[in-house]
Amino acid sequence: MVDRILNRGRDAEPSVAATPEPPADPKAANWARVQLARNLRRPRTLEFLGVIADEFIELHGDRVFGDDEAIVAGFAKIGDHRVAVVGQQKGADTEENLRRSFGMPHPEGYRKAMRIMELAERSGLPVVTFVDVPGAHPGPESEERGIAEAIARSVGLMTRLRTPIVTIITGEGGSGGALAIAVGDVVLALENAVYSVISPEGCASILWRTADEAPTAALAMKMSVLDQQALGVVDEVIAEPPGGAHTDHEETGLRLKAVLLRELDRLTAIPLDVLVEDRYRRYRSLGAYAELAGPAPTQPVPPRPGLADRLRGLLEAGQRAIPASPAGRRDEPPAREDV
Amino acid sequence: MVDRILNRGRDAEPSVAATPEPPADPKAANWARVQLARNLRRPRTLEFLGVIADEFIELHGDRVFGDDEAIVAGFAKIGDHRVAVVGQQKGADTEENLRRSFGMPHPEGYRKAMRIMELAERSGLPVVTFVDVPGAHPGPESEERGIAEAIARSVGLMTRLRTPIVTIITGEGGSGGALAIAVGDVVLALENAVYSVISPEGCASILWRTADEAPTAALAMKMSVLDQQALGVVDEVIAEPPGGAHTDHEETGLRLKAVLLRELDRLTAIPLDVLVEDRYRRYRSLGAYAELAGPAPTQPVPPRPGLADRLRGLLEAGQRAIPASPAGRRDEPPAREDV
Amino acid sequence: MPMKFPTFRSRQAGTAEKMWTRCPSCEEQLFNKQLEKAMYVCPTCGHHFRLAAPVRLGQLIDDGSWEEHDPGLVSVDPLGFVDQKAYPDRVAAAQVATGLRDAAIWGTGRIEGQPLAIVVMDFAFMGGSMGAVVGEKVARAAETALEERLPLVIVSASGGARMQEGTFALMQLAKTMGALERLREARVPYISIMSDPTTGGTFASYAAMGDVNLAEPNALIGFAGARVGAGTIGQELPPGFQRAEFLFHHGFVDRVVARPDLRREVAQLLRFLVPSEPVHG
Amino acid sequence: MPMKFPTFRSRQAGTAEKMWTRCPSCEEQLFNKQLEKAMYVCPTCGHHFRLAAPVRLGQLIDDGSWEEHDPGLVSVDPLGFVDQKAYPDRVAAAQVATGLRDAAIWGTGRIEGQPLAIVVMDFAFMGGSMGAVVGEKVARAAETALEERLPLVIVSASGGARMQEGTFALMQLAKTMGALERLREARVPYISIMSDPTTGGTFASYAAMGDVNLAEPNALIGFAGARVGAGTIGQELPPGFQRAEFLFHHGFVDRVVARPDLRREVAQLLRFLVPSEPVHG
Ligand SMILES: [Zn+2]
Ligand SMILES: [Zn+2]
Repeated sequence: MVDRILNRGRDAEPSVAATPEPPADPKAANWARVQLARNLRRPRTLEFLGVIADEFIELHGDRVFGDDEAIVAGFAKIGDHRVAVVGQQKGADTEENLRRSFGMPHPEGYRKAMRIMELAERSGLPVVTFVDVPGAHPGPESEERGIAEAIARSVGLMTRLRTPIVTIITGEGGSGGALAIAVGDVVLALENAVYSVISPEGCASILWRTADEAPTAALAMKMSVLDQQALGVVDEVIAEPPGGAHTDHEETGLRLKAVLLRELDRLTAIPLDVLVEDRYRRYRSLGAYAELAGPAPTQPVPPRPGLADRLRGLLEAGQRAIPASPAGRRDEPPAREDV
Repeated sequence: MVDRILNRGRDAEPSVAATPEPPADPKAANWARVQLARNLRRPRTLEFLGVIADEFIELHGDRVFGDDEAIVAGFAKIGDHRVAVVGQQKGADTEENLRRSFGMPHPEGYRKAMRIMELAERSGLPVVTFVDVPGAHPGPESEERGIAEAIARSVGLMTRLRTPIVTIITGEGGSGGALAIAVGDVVLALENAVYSVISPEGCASILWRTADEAPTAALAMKMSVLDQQALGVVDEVIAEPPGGAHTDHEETGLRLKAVLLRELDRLTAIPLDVLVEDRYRRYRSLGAYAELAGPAPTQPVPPRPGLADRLRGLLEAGQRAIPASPAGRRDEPPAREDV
Repeated sequence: MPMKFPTFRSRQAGTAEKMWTRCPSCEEQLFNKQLEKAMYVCPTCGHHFRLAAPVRLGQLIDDGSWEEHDPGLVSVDPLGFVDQKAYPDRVAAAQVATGLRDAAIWGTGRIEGQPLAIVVMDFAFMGGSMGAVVGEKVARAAETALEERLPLVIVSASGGARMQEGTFALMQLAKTMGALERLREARVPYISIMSDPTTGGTFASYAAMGDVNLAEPNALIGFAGARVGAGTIGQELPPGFQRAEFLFHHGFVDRVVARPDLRREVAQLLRFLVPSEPVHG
Repeated sequence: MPMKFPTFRSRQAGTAEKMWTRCPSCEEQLFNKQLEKAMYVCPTCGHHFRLAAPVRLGQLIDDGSWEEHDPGLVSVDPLGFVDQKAYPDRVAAAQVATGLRDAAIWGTGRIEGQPLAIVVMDFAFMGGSMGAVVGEKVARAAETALEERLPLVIVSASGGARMQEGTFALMQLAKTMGALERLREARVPYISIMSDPTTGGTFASYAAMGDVNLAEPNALIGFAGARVGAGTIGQELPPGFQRAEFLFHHGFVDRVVARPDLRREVAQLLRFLVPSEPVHG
């Protein structure tokens, strides 16, 4: 298995095509990062393991429906640490990409991840997750088999898992499909990775009414991990080799490994009760709001119907009860993110 | 819902066709019971609830794949007891029978049952199960979606569930498909119910090479619940009205209700630690074996291959390594039960 | 950076004379008074209209039992987000239009005498989108429910996470699920009620995870936008895709409940879910 | 009612001159010595022959580390079961043919130096059927593993529950699962290895429930008999139905492991599954 990984690593050695220098204009520079994050030759979980792991044994199956190859999971020995690994995997070629649904997990992938994380908890193994998920698979079967339930359950499990969790955003961190394997005690990121609540194309098509404004949306969402670090969503950014991670898997992996081992040393020394409470606090405190004094502006709650003569309130409410047309309803801006 | 149940109850009022007196010959008498247990007008979970429950609210879905209508689950108020109910349901007509797969649960049914039992544990509700399962659904999708895993998991859950469990074998208790909802602190049974490790037809076709010997197999397996009570697998048998349960749902339900309430009163007074330990012991002690003194007859374990010159042992083992032909392999008597 | 406090105008201003509403499903013209008496369910075709949060509360809880908590929570603009409109302007407009400070309100009340903590979302406020305020209210509701061992009910009506707050909005999935997991471990029951629509990150967090999941008939419930689902994958969508009955069929909704039955069913479920005496662990 | 102690004849009696075995898959005639060196995997087509329990142990555990437990457990005849043959006669014949007292043996040993409790089933003993003795041995192995915090490995080779013991055989599902659930709660790891065949009640209890499930290539693994699956339902069976690779594809097997790799992989898994220091709960 390790051999295979190493081969994969070699398959994806630096390409002759050098990456362009990031332009000066902030929007263009930011968009250039998005392109680097999406580079097809960027290392994924198995490529990283090929560089940083001395041992890896993959485990398969969700014990319910199937085995989703968009998510790889198993046990690895990294330095002196035995850990459980969960990460996304794209293909090195089209055939493999189809097998791995282009790295977009189905519910089975998240259910496999949960099974391995629970096993890690029982075995006292820290969990390391590699996140490069453009989004959960958006197909009908994905919805039929409960993609939202799987994401919610996995996020919930990770908030309470009684073992250290190190999450590394290595490429695209897209929406709930990424967060489902990205709730950690510490969130690391590679320099050119991105993290956002919705794809810039999706955001642009909803808020700007055209996907062409994706670079504008990407900048507005501050999706570069350097911006995310400033916001506290990402804890540490790991510098990539010049030209980007895809140009040197080995060097990228070694830089990542150094930070990962340091964090594993640190986290495994923390008592579990403290660790899990700190993790809860970390996510409990993310997000910004203000708190005003004074009475609630909320209108009085009308009594339940059947009790008579409160026409005024009823009329007011009546106005509010008019839904958008079914057509418009699907994407009333600014209502929703997509995968 | 309760209304609907009551209607179902009425649908199945005594039929004009009186049931034949059970013959004297033990094999025929035993077989007559099997026929009564399989009577199409026999009450199922919803019919029983219509008679014994003051309230019932059904819950649906396994949160993974679907909702299996061969299993009904929900909350019921029976006497002064609020309980969770899990039970099998057949149809009152062909359309409903198809919808409910003729009472043969798929994995989704057992996963729904587990979800409701875990919810009952969290809410401090006792669990009551109604068992009339000829077997788990034997179709390919059932295997594809893990019928064996679902049965094993459900059996395991019931052995440790921290709330009282009363199981009632009301009709056919067939194999693992029945046991998956039949692990209880107390196992009650209706007089004409049957309980077996395999259907008599399946047993006969394997051991007697013809399904025609089903009545012989039924007697040999001691599948009547009176025999099962003697073996300690069933704790108490509830007398049915003359002619069988199908002739009088109301009377059958009332007799069942009296015993059920008595057991709920008794079990809810037992501390949970004691209850769960007693349940473990109950199943830990089922089964008969002898223990001989003296050395193991087992031949010495041969060393791992690669170490040379132990031809004799190798030859011996070699003889043993010859498999049956793939054809014969499927049912080498007396190897296996079927669903 | 707290926002300037908006001045609230009555919702009826300039609309007082409008007495009729057209059903988007059967096109029937309905007298608002009659519609309200019918709990905003079309008497002709059964279409369930979307509800203002106060109206939803009025339909669910006992008269006079409502006490709102944390009414002062308001959104800020952490990213300085501007699309065709500045985020603060969108918020202010929504506040004026709805009389709410954000897309959810939470408080304590009673249903058929049983105390509970309840969160109600309002789709009219920026599509019921979940930002830090909605996440904070859900988390505080869950934490209060745990402390006081009150059952929790959340009525969802939301298009998902609020894009204008970027990953902060996404992080609300972890914030709310963390609080709900603690509630579950403490064996305090939680009922999720999904109304039209419940999609995206809202469905992929607390809405999907009730001990019991209820949904209103024909409510749109899904994760990915149908355009995405069909578009990017180019598959045909199954009939009734992402509707309440579809979710029920696939095992993710316990019961599809018509609005007139909702209060009674929630009350009945609470009588089973709330342990009479503390469960001896 | 203990049975009369059978006299054991050597397995090779009357077969000593037989030096060749025909591969049922590729029909190749294989020299037994060569076959054994190849761990009873056909060098030509990779067919995995069924193994005698002692041979399986010899392939898996460290030389000289095996210590059998509870060798004295033997089946009795609780139902007085007689089909075309009396149950006690079938047992006695199986004992003579296999040199085992029943379809499973259990004990303690080491794999690459790591101590473990291990149960090995033998299909040659009445189709590896699970009666009270097999259930008792699995339960004692699990209880010992819990007390001594030894990882548990079970190698299944079984057609399912033993019909001749009726519901007592069925109850072994609950007996074994009860013990395994306690093992799981105590965080002692359990690896299930499924060899050809693992079906019926054996698959529907401990075999399906490993923390890690391994299976040998092309092993028959399923619950219902294929005849039943096809026959009673009248559906066509998917390709590879109920084979190890089919179970892997459907998410119920972690790895399909060729026999020569099995010992190494189990040892590797144990190094991850066995907590180095006790997990602070
Ligand atoms: Zn209408
Ligand atoms: Zn061969």
